[in-house]
Amino acid sequence: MSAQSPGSREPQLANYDRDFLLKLYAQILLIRRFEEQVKFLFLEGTMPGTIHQCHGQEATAVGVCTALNKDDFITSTFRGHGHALAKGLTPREMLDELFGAATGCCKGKGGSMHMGNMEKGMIPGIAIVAGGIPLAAGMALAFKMRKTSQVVACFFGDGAVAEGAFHEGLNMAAIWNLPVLFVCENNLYGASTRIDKVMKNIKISDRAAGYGFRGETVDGNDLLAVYEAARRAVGECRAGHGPVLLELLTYRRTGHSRRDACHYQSRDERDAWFSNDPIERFVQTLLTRSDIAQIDLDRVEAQVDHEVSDAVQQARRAPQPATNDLLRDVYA
Amino acid sequence: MSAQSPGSREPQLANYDRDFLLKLYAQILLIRRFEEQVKFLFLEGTMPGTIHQCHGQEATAVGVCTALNKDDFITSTFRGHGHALAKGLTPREMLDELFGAATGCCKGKGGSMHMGNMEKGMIPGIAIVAGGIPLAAGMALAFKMRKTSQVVACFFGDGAVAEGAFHEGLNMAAIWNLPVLFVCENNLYGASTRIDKVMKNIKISDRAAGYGFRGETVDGNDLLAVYEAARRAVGECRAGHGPVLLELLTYRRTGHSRRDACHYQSRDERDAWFSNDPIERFVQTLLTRSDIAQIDLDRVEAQVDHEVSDAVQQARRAPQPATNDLLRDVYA
Amino acid sequence: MKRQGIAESLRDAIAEEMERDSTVFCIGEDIAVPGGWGGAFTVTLGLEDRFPDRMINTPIAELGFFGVAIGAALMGMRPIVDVQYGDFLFLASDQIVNNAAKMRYMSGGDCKVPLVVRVPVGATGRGSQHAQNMERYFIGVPGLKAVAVSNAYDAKGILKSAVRDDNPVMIFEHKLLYGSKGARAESGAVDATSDIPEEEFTVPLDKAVIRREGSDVTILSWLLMAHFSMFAAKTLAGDSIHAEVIDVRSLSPIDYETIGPSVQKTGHVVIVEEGPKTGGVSAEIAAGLLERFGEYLQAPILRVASPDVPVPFSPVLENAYRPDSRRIAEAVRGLLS
Amino acid sequence: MKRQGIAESLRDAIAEEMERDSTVFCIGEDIAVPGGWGGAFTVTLGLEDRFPDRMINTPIAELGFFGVAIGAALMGMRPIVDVQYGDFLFLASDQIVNNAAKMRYMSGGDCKVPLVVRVPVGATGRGSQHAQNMERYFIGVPGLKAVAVSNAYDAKGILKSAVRDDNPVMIFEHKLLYGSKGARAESGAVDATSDIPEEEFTVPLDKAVIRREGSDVTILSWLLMAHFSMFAAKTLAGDSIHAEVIDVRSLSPIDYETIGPSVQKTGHVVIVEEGPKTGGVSAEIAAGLLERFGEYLQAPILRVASPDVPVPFSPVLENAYRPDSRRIAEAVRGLLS
Ligand SMILES: Cc1ncc(C[n+]2csc(CCOP(=O)(O)OP(=O)(O)O)c2C)c(N)n1
Ligand SMILES: Cc1ncc(C[n+]2csc(CCOP(=O)(O)OP(=O)(O)O)c2C)c(N)n1
Ligand SMILES: [Mg+2]
Ligand SMILES: [Mg+2]
Repeated sequence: MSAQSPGSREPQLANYDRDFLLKLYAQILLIRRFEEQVKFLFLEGTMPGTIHQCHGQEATAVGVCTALNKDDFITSTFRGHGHALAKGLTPREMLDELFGAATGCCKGKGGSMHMGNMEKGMIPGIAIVAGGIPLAAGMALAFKMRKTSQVVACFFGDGAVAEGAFHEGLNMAAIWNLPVLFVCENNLYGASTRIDKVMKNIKISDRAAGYGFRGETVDGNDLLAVYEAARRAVGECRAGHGPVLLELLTYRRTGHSRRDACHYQSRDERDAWFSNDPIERFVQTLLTRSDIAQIDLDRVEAQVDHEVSDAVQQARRAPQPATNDLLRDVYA
Repeated sequence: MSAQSPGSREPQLANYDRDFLLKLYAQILLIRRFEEQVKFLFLEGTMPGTIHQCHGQEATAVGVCTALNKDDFITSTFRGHGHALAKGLTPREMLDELFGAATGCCKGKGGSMHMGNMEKGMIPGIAIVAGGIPLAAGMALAFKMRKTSQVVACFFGDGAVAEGAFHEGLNMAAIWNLPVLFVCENNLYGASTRIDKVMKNIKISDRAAGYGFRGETVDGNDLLAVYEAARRAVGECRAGHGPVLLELLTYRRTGHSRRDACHYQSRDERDAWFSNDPIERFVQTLLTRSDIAQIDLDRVEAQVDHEVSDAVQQARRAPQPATNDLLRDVYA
Repeated sequence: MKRQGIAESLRDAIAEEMERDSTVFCIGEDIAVPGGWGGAFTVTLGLEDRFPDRMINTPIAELGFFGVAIGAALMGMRPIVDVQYGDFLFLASDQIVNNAAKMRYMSGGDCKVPLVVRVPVGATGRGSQHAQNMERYFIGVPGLKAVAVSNAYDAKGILKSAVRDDNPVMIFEHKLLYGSKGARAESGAVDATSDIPEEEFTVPLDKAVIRREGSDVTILSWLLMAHFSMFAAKTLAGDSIHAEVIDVRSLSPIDYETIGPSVQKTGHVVIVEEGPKTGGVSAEIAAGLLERFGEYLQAPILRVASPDVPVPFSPVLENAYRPDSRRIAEAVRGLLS
Repeated sequence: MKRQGIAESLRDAIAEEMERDSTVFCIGEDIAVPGGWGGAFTVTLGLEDRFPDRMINTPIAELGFFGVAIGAALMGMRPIVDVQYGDFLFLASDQIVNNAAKMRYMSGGDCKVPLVVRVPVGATGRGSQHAQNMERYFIGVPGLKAVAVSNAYDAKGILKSAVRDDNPVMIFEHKLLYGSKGARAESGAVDATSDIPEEEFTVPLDKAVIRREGSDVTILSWLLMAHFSMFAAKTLAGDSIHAEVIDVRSLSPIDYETIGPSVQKTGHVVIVEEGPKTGGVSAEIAAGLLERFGEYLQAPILRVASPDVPVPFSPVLENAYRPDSRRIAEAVRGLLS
């Protein structure tokens, strides 16, 4: 684990452990490769359903989830593959789910938008924009009432900020000082609609002050910056000084869902963000370390590729649910 | 009408026309007397239903509505008697409504919480806390799309600020620059719950900045201060610079509804506010004018008393709806 | 034994469950204010003294605090949510239907949502936004259970069962049946008090109950209408018409095991519901009975309900809106003639 | 004449109504973004070019923008609201039920709310929060009208009638019937194209339509199930079973004038509905038919619907969830045997 001196806001690369950094690399890369495979499978027509992918946003998921303990929880959205992988779900249980298999993390009943695994600290993804925000406050309330030291990290997009659920959830977390880290992945778009069309003040972290707690905007494509901001925020939450709102500036490198060509985004904007890729940036950072060489990264990459392609092979053959599974799992 | 010099924020009493001031006095007193009568009739058991009254908050209704034109609109709440009277509904049509009479402003179908009169610029009261806020934005959108110069004044309480509808409605009014004056009557309580239990930052006017428009806190028991703030805000809205959020600090001198003894309010707090009565204060102000004497006020009072008791007499005999009116007015 | 009204017996039930299980807590508006009212109908009065950390008094934010309750339930707590007036459920229905009801299924059984929602319903002189009978909107939501309580005994026993159930349970209560006293008393209220045993008891969530036996016609109803149906049955007895009155109680699932034999016996069914006739719970019961016991029916099933209009304010109109014992008795006579 | 799918014919209908009446406008998420999709299902594609001031692209705030639409309607505008996916209506249902539906009544007829709400429904491989059939929640709300469109002709004619109606009208559309092309095409889509006349036409909001005549059994359905019922009827014809297939179309009010004579003729009724069986629209139709035409029924009315579970993701399960022509045909055979 890192030994970052508290108070400092600039990632001090030298303070990090080599293995820790390579693990981060493996995670961020795993998400990218997973998403690439999923996109391929989807376009190929072998994978059913619809998908909302997170190419380009990998650093937010990994940075935040790395700051959490295993028994901490996250809530996620329709765009949850990255969050799930970062919180420890396996490519295998997720791909099985995407193929609608009985062996998926939700037995094929959830699909892309509802993946979760309670054991691993992730409730099923909530596909209703902002719908997970009050849930996160409630989860944190449970932790507080039971006096555990767990925290919740609640992922949502910039589009969610306009929803009443955002307002109500943040306010309740604030008045009860709940241990919840609100993570807004601001990728500038809610579906096809740009952020400046739906709010006048687009600095989302400023909203926290209205509710009476701390907000912070972070470069969401800088993995270590995200990690450090999340670690500070998680610390505050655990110490009873929550909630915290983190706004992570990022961009999606792919369509909103399915086959979306993103014609609503300008060329210039896309170009600028494409040259600001979180993985490329992290690679550059890593390579400045004397104890990390390209070959180390290649080794990680090979492992990741293997893990993903293995999962794909398994998923293609994974058993489909039986028809009478339809009637199971409605009630506890 | 007044000839207040713009820019000045202190009411300059001398600039007001005598008749205008006496008219304001008649209005503010009418609301008080009306509410007293209604409370009496309710406790007496002759009046059905439940009531939410506005004793002590008369200056907000009169101050705001006086700044509006007849064809401007207001939205109101479960606590709407004062707003309705200030917007020009007659005690008669309102008392008839409270008695469930066919001659009431809603033919007896609305009752205390839903009074309105489209002719007079008031949609039916919305008893769902904050439910009128998005409606007000929509009404203002209609005015903007049709290029009329009308504005909407939207009344709601401090309790409404926690609702999602507040957040969503204010944001949309902001991004589309709609001509709507959001009027928060901050009486420190939402039902029995004090404001500091439900929000950390209790300066409600500050919320406007988060949405990107102007907010202002005003002494809601100072009738002329309310009127002048409302006049400025209405002017901004008409000029296309809306919306505006006005927070009016006030207090209810009566229970939340029906027979509420307000045991959740401290003696000190009540005493302090009781000695800060909007009507007494306005009387003191008026009497500093050389052209207004107690006898003028007495004359107004006599007229008001007469108007109210007349309406009560009529309402007691007003015709009840016929049973088959039940099936009318569902569809246009 | 003590005689209690619904508000009191619910209060005792909540307190006993909170005593028994530290994961049980209450959440809602105005439920825990010193000097306050114990919610809109006194149900939680004074509980904030006994359980200062487990009475969560919320802002006015229904979508939010239902979400909070569901989130807490996912983490192993057992929230009891108070919505003040049923009509406000529309604000929270996304959280109830899209999350509480679906999460277990969509997780493939990985999580559970032990949630209790208390919903006061009924037309009571407050106008159309504080009056709706909300049952109809929730019986067709798989993943939820729905019950309606019409007396203090059931209220206590059902609340306890609901708290102990691992699924979201909606409990419908009627404002005219609480028996709340003092400032919160309702005009037009009906006596729904019961003798409450000292010893612990529960009432199952999925059982109807025969309130009066009879052989000529089966009257099915719940909440206030269960009382009006009993009044009607008494009147009818004067005409030698023997009505069997069943308090349906469990609205989802419907207890056809109890209702079926009655229908087989009488061959005549009247379902009484407060709320517009179209699209109500009665429709489901009628369709469900027809499918299961159609061959025993000697006449079409009759629904006695409110007309298809919003709830009017004027007492004259409200009384015409709400079915009463006279209308019920007339319907039975019409059916049997 | 031109051949169009539902998405196209709705688009034309909207454009024509906006052309005709300057108070008509559209509001919703992602409906008017240059380079965007024209809403989730292409219905409003390109309209922002033609009507730049009347295509209101909103933040993601359903409660709010429904309230905005209702407020505008109160002031004389005629909004057409797009909700992307029907499931999101739960967020807006307070504004729809407590305000849009009740305001005219509670004002004693003083105001009106000419609102059109377009609601895409149906299970389409997206999992349980983008799948519900929402019709059931709105047929029992007095003050609303509810219609379901199953082909492009009806879609166009009904949308026009709805825009011209002075009341709130909910139009239910099925995702598998739009015929959207390209990136927005749906797998499993069914052909719902129609020949659309050049000249102006409307379709009434309160009329069912007989799609196929027959004498043995009446099959009632709407949306996707109207198509599957036709397929089933064709299969049944091979066994010399002559099914009359009625597209119910008007879900509130139900058109008993059209449906009644068919029931009188065949004496056998099967109602087909996508969505959980309990508490659906079918229950109302069954109960309503029983009350009106019970004496003509030669067998209990049968409901073919989804089981009482949330919508599963896996195609295997989703296909088992959704009634299909095979299940419909089997039910008919069972009923007649
Ligand atoms: C309540 C609700 N409204 C609309 C949608 C449709 N929808 C799905 S994703 C999305 C955009 C969300 O934008 P944002 O929150 O910024 O997340 P991002 O897609 O950028 O990750 C919309 C409108 C939804 N799922 N839920
Ligand atoms: C959505 C909703 N939730 C709860 C209520 C019950 N209720 C009626 S008034 C009220 C308090 C409102 O407080 P505030 O907005 O400050 O207005 P005030 O009563 O002070 O005028 C509550 C909780 C309601 N009518 N609507
Ligand atoms: Mg976004
Ligand atoms: Mg207040």
